[in-house]
Order: sequence, then structure tokens, then C-alpha cells
Amino acid sequence: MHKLAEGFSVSATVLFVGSIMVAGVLLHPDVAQAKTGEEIFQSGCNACHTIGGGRLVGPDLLGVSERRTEEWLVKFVQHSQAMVEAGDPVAVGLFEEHNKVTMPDQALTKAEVLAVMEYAKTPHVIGAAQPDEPVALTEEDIVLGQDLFEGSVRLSNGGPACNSCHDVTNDAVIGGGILAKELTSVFSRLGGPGVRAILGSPPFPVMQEAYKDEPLTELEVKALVGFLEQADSEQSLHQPRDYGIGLFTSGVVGSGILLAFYSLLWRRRKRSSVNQSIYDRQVKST
Amino acid sequence: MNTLNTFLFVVFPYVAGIVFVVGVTYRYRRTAFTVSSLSSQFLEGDKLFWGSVPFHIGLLAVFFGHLLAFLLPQATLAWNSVPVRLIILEVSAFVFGLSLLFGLLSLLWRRLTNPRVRVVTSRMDIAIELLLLAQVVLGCWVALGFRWGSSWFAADLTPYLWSLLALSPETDAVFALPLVIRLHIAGAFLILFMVPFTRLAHFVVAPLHYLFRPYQVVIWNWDRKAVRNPKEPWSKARPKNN
Amino acid sequence: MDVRSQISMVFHLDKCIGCHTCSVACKNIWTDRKGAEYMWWNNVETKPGTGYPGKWEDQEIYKGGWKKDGDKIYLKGAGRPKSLTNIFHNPHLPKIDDYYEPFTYKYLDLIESPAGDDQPTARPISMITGEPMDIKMGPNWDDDLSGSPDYARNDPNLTKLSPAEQEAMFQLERMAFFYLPRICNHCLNPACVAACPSQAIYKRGEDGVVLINQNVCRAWRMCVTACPYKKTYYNWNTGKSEKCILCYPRIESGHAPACMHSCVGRIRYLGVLLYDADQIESVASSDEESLVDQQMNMILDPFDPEVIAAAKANGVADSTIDAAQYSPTYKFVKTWGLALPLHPEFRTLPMLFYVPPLLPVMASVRDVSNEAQQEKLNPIAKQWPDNWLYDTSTEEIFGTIDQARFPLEYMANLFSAGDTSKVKERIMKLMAVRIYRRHKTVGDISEEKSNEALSTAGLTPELADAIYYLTSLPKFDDRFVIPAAHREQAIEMMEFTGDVKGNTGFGFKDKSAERGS
Amino acid sequence: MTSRRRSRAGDLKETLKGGDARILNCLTPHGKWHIHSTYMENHRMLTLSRGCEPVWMSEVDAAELEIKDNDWVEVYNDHGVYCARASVSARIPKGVCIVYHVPERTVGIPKSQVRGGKRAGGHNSFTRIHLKPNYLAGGYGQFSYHFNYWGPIAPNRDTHVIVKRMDKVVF
Repeated sequence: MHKLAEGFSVSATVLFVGSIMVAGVLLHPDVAQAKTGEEIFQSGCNACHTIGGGRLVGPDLLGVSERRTEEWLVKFVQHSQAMVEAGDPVAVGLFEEHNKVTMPDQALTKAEVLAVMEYAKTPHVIGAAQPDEPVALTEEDIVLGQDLFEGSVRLSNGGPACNSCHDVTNDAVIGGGILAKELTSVFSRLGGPGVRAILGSPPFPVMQEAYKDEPLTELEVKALVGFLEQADSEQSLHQPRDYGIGLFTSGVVGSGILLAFYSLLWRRRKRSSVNQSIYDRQVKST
Repeated sequence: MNTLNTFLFVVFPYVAGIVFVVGVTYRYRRTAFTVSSLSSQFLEGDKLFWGSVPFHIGLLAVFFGHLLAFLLPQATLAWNSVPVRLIILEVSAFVFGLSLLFGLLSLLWRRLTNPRVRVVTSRMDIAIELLLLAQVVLGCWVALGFRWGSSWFAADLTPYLWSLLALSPETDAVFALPLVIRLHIAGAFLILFMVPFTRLAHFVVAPLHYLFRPYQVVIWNWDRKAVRNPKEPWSKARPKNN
Repeated sequence: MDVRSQISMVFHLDKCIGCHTCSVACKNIWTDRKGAEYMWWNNVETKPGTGYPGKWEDQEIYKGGWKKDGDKIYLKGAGRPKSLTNIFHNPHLPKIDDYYEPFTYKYLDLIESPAGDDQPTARPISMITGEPMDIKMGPNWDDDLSGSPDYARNDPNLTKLSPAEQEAMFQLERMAFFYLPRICNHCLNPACVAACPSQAIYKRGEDGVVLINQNVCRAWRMCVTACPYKKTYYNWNTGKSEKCILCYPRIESGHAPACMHSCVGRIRYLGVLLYDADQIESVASSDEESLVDQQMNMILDPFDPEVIAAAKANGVADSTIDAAQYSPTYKFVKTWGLALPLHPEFRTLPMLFYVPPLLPVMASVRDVSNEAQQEKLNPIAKQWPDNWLYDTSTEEIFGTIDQARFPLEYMANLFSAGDTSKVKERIMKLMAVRIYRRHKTVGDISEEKSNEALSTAGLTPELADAIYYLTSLPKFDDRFVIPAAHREQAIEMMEFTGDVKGNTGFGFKDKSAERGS
Repeated sequence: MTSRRRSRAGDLKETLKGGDARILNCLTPHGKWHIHSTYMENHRMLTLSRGCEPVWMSEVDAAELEIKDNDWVEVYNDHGVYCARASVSARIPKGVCIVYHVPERTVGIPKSQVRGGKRAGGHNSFTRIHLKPNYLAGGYGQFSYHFNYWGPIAPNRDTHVIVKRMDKVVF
């Protein structure tokens, strides 16, 4: 009987893990399937590239397989930065040509890269560059952009706020995360269409995962782009902030307080043997 | 690199999970005697206070923090949408993380320097303590170096962990994370893997059932009916010896 | 009425010579193992003294037992909220240094030391670390008042005595001490069982033995704190708690427990008591003044037909009821009213009883005129500075009790939660039996005086004879009335005992019972 | 009083009392856990006593000598020295110390400071070895060797010793 009762904790643990697994299976019934070139292109490449729509953040991919060898393409898609560092002349050329924006390494298999290249042999309307017309931005849009970036207004589809991973030098928002790129001058580096494209369809795996089921709406993209544009142009007016030191200091001070609290809570603990004073007075032998 | 990533974040989690469940069940059922917290407070209690208390409380706080972001990602993001709340959450998580680190370091120091405690120290104890230490250092590093982890955990790692449980791992995001974070994730699975083989097994017998039982426990080994009936003492429970 | 049976024990303290044969017998059988070296499930203490572990009776230090708050009782240092919040570091756990660091000697040095200009000696080494150590404490350190400035004078039972009374106890000429053998009390309201978070400790329904299931114990250490008698011990090697098992394998096969069987002074009696389990809670939470009486009341008359019927209905075996009717402990505790529980104020309802020692009380101090004495003696004779006489006369029958050289308050603090009348009552009975026997054998006391003594103490010559018989002349079967264990019903828990033959201690059958990692 | 002084001098002719030492009368009552000299040295009995055979002394003498319970002391006279721990007790009269039975110096005996760092303190080392004449009477059985038998026995051990606290304990 007692053994049964004692098993409670064990079975609770096992049941808990088990039920999470079952729940997981029920909630995610879709199983990965081979994707077509089009699907792959639309799930990320289109943030920076067009097929027949002209240059965006990165080059137009129309007919790219005729310009480069198959081997080079696969290698570049998977490890572009490594190739730049290794001094591959074509890769370095592209890097310089596109404002030193690194193409993120894509977790695509060789077959998938080739499927995209196959798809890129003919022009497609999808992913065509938006006309680079000035978007009419109001003051509210920029404020909304600030709030969205900071998270104080939540993204309507439930995605995480930008500052979870990105920092931007702007006094209007609290410092952001540093998991991903600092965004203060992203607008001048990538240009409006580039930023918009990345927000609409993120090419970076981490960002992709974060917004996979909860994409940003048109309005949110517009507001964020507006905010980033303003942050870029006004960056000299704002103070960069370093949260690292603050976080570290408050952590150390906080844990000091915590330890003091424990000590206070258990202040009546028995610290030594009842006979300690008798033991202590005795000569130690050698 | 990709092979290693695939191993660490696709294969190993399942290995670790299965080893954990099977190992703990086996150890609990077959060698229950070895399941113990193996407390050494009896041999040394004063230094233990400064190790065990911050360590365990910190560990529980940090563990439940991770669990919360895993089970309720949207609630976590909603909490974090107010900057003050985000900072409170992150700072307190870091405080518990640091106190956990402090506790672990003092436990390790005590284990290595106190002659009595060393007597009850096995190599596995040192190994698991170093593993935990690495994990906690990485965790503090992540908290400090890749801040607002509560938000990106909810956004990126929660879907990954759920996809693992759904048996269709989606690993693109994990593969693209910085090395420190990946090590921290792999470390978590390694610790899970090690539970059945180490003293960590004591956490699965956390005595929560104590809250629900009456204080006094009386166990009858006799069948109280059969013992009253001299005609059939043998029919119900035939003795195995004597 | 929920009638259960309890194997109970009586210690006749007047007969204890403090030889520790019981301790050694127990140690040889049960605790001669790694991690258990420091454990003495049975130990014998000198009183006054601080005992083992040091000052175990002081619950301000160790927080053992129950405390009453309003109408209810709570565990003092454990219980649901405390056991769980203190699980990472038990703030009142006794440490090994409160008991003693077990030691042996490095005998090999005697053989292996290189030649030198002095002979080698075997240094004391720790049985925990193996390193040389200084012996600072032992399981019987304050034996016979050794180290009395440090130990006996700090006996927690002295705190309620005035400084003058305390000082009088340590004057050489009036000094007295007695021995107190202690094992697990197998309480009816055990604090260790209540405090165990993993439910490893339980009381056996059939005979009331309190046991720790070694496969369920998880080293949360709360039992060590909760037991006010400090009779659960933590095995630092296996990470499990252990305690006296009342030699249940011996009892089940009809043998007396090792401590009792080996007792040289034959001070121990073992028998069954029937009690009403429905009353446990109310008795344990009754007022301190009525604790002892209430505990005596819940012990039922085994001859009462109602009790017998209720016992049978509750699954108590006929053999157990028979044993209860012939139980020497029932006679000492109930029929004669001679025995008292140890520290009833801890509210665990201990089921071991002690006949308070008469001998330290017998002799008293009488004021005399030294000058008058001096004239009769020669000049070389020792002159005591104070005017008193060590007096063992029986002139006043019970007159000596109140001026006893051993204060009754001290005994009362030990055996009756401070109520001296209960101790006095029992001491008077013991003394009356003595007077009666002196009348019978020596004959210098008249029958009237002897009868007066008996009737004042509430005894009759028949009762006095019975007490005398069971105290002085009992045979083995009179002292130990062990009920049949009905192993045919209990065998599942033991499995085949042949598997563990030849092993000491727990007789671990396979390697599954080794320290975990 | 003269007779007492002489008897002291009998065992303390050469040994001088120096520093914080005190002359005590050393007695040997029957040991609690010994069958004469036997059994005291097994592990159980050493554990139940103090790990050695202590020198029992009175609270009063101990206070004057600044000896606390369990301090190491040297007990010595012309015949020899015995190093042991002090057991300070109210049970012992002033001016007296008792040693139940000295053990061999092979178990846990440190080096004597008053004897120049030698391991001194062995068996019966501060008792006289002169045989009492009355032991020579009778059937001479006492001269036949028995293990643990030959040697001075308890009545011989009423002697005077100097007791001194050891400030340094070297094994």
C-alpha cells in the first residue's frame, strides 16, 4: 500500500511526460513532406529575392542556374558566409555589391536547392519587387511601430515582439534582445523593400520559426518599417543602452539578497554540534 | 556539423527520453533501495545550507520557468509585452540562476574539500555535478548574452520541443541558434539521459504524496479475517517456508 | 473500540547495573555495518547525564516530538509544511558530532612501522574517513558521571530544579546516579511515522513494531528530527534511515529480543498490551497533567469479555489475547501501577515503560549534630564540615522519600511530565514491598508496620508477594511472554529466510541493496 | 601526617613536581568492564568507554590544574609514566585519581612529554613492581606463568603520582 502511494510521484512524472507526448502528437498531426521548389521559394527566399522582378535585398534569381554552376550554388546557399571568408571571388563580389548583407545559411538539402533553381528558370510574378514608392506614414504608424517593436502592443497574430531578439538604439523603446542583429541602421542597409520583404516572409530560420504560424499583418509591417526608418534616421539623437551590465549587476545583487533571505528564514537552524565548544577547546594531536 | 546537429537535436532527445522513462522505471521497480537523495547533511550540515538551499530552490525556480514558457508560450509572451514585467521576469530568472550557480559551486567545493563528504562521493557524483555546473554556466551565459530568452524561448524553442513530442522534429530554428544556446539545449537532454544512472533519480520520488496521506501508517501483514479462522489458515496464504 | 495489540516492554531500573550487555548484543546483531557504526539502537545512559546523542531530551535543540496547540497536536520540527520546506536542508537535524565519530585504531602500524627508537602505537582513526582523529565523544561518554562538569550538570532534566537542588545532587557525599537503558519506544503515536514524507515508516498492525521500509526510504531525514528519543538513525553510507526493529525476526520465531535475552540484571520484561486505537488522537492531545493517566486508561483489560470480543472482531489472534492475559508488562503497568513511560510529554505515547529506581531515593540525609558525634570518635577520624548523616533507617516508613538525596522532581521530569505525585506513588509501592519483605525475612520490622506500609501504598500482602516474585525470582517464561507470530500469515513479507542465513544486519540478499549513485 | 609524607616520598623520591602539577593519590578500583585486565581493549568496549582507559579525577583538582574533561594528562612518579585522557567527575573525591586498569601502550598512547618524547605509559607503568611478601606465601602457584596474570595486581596500586596536563600531544 505504501509502495503504491510512494509510486505516486514516479507515475505522476511518467504520466506527465506521456500525456505531453500524446498531446503533442494530437496537436501536430502534419508530417514533413517533400516540398516543391515553389513552396520552398515562398517560405523564405522571396524575402530577399525575386524571380524576374529585379533586385531586392539580394539579386534576382531568374536564370541563376545558367550564371553559376550547380555545385557553387548549393554550396553558397548552404554556407555563404564561409565562402566569403574563404575568399571565393564571386561570393566576395556579391557580398560587396549588396551592402555587405550576409545571406543567411539555409538549412536546405541539395535537392531542395536544385528544386528552387529549377523553379527559378522562368519568371514568376510572385515575389516581384514592390514599387519603391514612398509609403504614406503617419505619426500614429510610427508610434504603433514603436509599441509593436517593444511589445507593449502585441502583434495581432500572437508572434513575439521584435525586441525579444533585436535591439535598436532608440529612447522610445526598451533595449531589445541580442540573439539576432542590431537593427538601428537596418533601413539604410537593406532599404525599405528589403525590410518589408524580410518582415513579410522571414528568411532566417529562427525568425521563420517564430512567425511561422503567426505572421505579421500588412499594417504591422508598415508600422514597423516606419519605425525602423525613423530610428535609422534619428539614431544620432538617441543614446545606446547596455543592458548587459545592468542585468549582471542586478543579478548579483539580487542573488545576494536572496541568500540573505534564506539565511534569515532559517536563522534558527542548528549550526554545530551541541558539544562543539567542548570539542574546540581540546588539544589537537599530531 | 549537420550530422552532429541532427544527432544532438533529433536523435538524442528521443534516446534521452526513452532512457529516462525506462531507466527510472526499472530502477524504481527493481532496485528501489538505490533510490535515495543520499543526503550528506548528517556528516556536514553547515556548508550544506549555503549549497543545497540556493541550489535546489534556484533549480526549481529555473526549471518551472522553462516549463512555463514551454506549456504556456502565449501567456509568457503576453506577460512580456509590458517592458517592466519583462524586465522583472528576466531579472528574477537570472537571480535564481545565479543563486543556483552559487549553490552548485559551494556544493562542489564542499564535496571536494570536506573529508567526510568525500567518503560518500562517487565519481558519478562529481561527473553529474560538473555536468550540472556546465549547464548552469551556459544557462547564465544565455540569459546574459542572449537576453530576453523568455520571449524567444516561447517563440522558437517551444515549437521545437512540441515538434519533438509530436514525433516530427522541426529543427531549422534550433540549428541556426548560436553555439552556446545549442550546447545548453543538448546539455538539458544529456541531464535527462543521466537521471537513471545518478543520484538525480531522487527527484522523481519527490514526496508530494505526503500532502495527501494521514500522518499515521499502520500496515497489517496478516489477513485479519483468516487469522481468526483456525480452519483455513493455509488456504489463503500458503507459507513458503517453516 | 478499535482493539489492537502492542508488544511492550518494562525496564526495572533498580536492577540495571549499566553493564551495556544489551547494547553490545544489539550492536553485534544489527549495527555492525558500514554507515551504522555510530548507531546504538539500544544504549544505556547514566542519569543525570546528557546521553546519546548529546542532550537528546532538549527539544528546543532538536525539535522532536509533538507539541500541543489548542486542542490539537502538531509535530514540533516536522510535519507537512516543515518536512517539505526543509527538505533541502533540515535545520534541526542532529549531526554525526552530536552522536560521535566512530573510531577504530590503525593496528597495522604496530606491525608495519619502520624500526625507530620508540615503539609504535595504533593511533585512533575515524571509521568514516580512515584518517587519524582525536576521540572527542562516544556513545557512552558520560558513563558513571564521567565529565560531569560538561555533561551531567547540563542534563536537560535538571532545568526545572533550583540551583541549590542541582548543586546538592553533585555533592560527593550525597551523590547518586542510575542507569537508563533506551531502545525505540514503538510508540502508539509515533512522530517518525508521521514525519516521513515518503511513507517509508509504518507501524505493524499485529504487534505494533515500528519499522522503516528500506526500499521506500529516500533520506529526507525528517524521522531523525521528529523522533524525540532520537531513536531513528541515518545511515550515512546507504542513505537510508534505520531503527530498532524490536528484533522482530526473533520475536516471530518465539525468541526474546537480543537486548532482553542478554540482559544480565534481568531487568527487562516483554509482553503484549491490548489498547484502544480509537483513543490515540484524543489521548495524545490531552492536557499535560493527564497524559500519563490517559495513556494508562487506553490500555485495556485483557480479561474483560467486551475487550476480548472487540479484539477478536478486529483480527487479534487468540494466541495474542492469551499472551496479553499473561503479560508481565500488563501487571507492571496496569495491575500494580509500578511503571511509567519515558518522557510522556513528547506525546508520542511510548510503549516502553520504566519502573523508577528506588535505590537512589532510599537513602536520605538526616541532620545530626557533628559535635556530639565527635566526642565519641578519636582525633584522627575524618571530620566532615557539615552536619548530616547518611540515613537508611526505616523508622518513618516513607519519610525519606521527600528528603531523598535524589530529588523526585528529577524523576518526575523523566517519567511523568513533571508530576512528582505519580513517581512518589510508585516509589512508595516499591518501598512498601521492601518493608514487607524485610518483615518476612529479617524480621526487625513488625507486621503492623509492614501492613501499614502496604496499605498506605495501596498494596496487599498478596500483591506484594506477586511483585516480589516477578521482580526477584521470575523464570524466562515469566519475563518474556511472546505471542505466537503467525508467520503462516505474515510470510509474504519475509519470503524465504534461508536466503539470508549467515548474514548479519539486514541480511541483504543481493546487490540491489547497495548504496545508490 | 608524617607517615603520609613518607609514603608519598616512597614513590616520588626522584620525581619533582614542576609547574602546574599536583600530587594525587592514585587508586585502582575494580574496572567496570574488565575481567581483570581482559576485554577492555576490544573495539566494542573501547567504543563504549572513551577509547582509552581514562584517569578519573575530581572536579576540584581538575579546576586547580586547569584540566578540562577529556584533556590529555600525564600521570607519573619514580616508576613510570602513564599518558591518558582525564575524566573529570564529581564522583571522585578531592586529592584522589583512579585508573581502572592501565592498557598496553600499543593502543592510542601518545609520547610522554616528561620523559623526553618517549612512548611511555604502558602497562602498569607507575605502579611498584615489588611483590608483597604475603604473595610469596602458600603453594607458589603465583610464580607459575599465566597469560595476563604475572605482575602486580590491584592492591599494589595505591600510590602517589604527579598529574600534569599535556599541552602537546604527539603520537
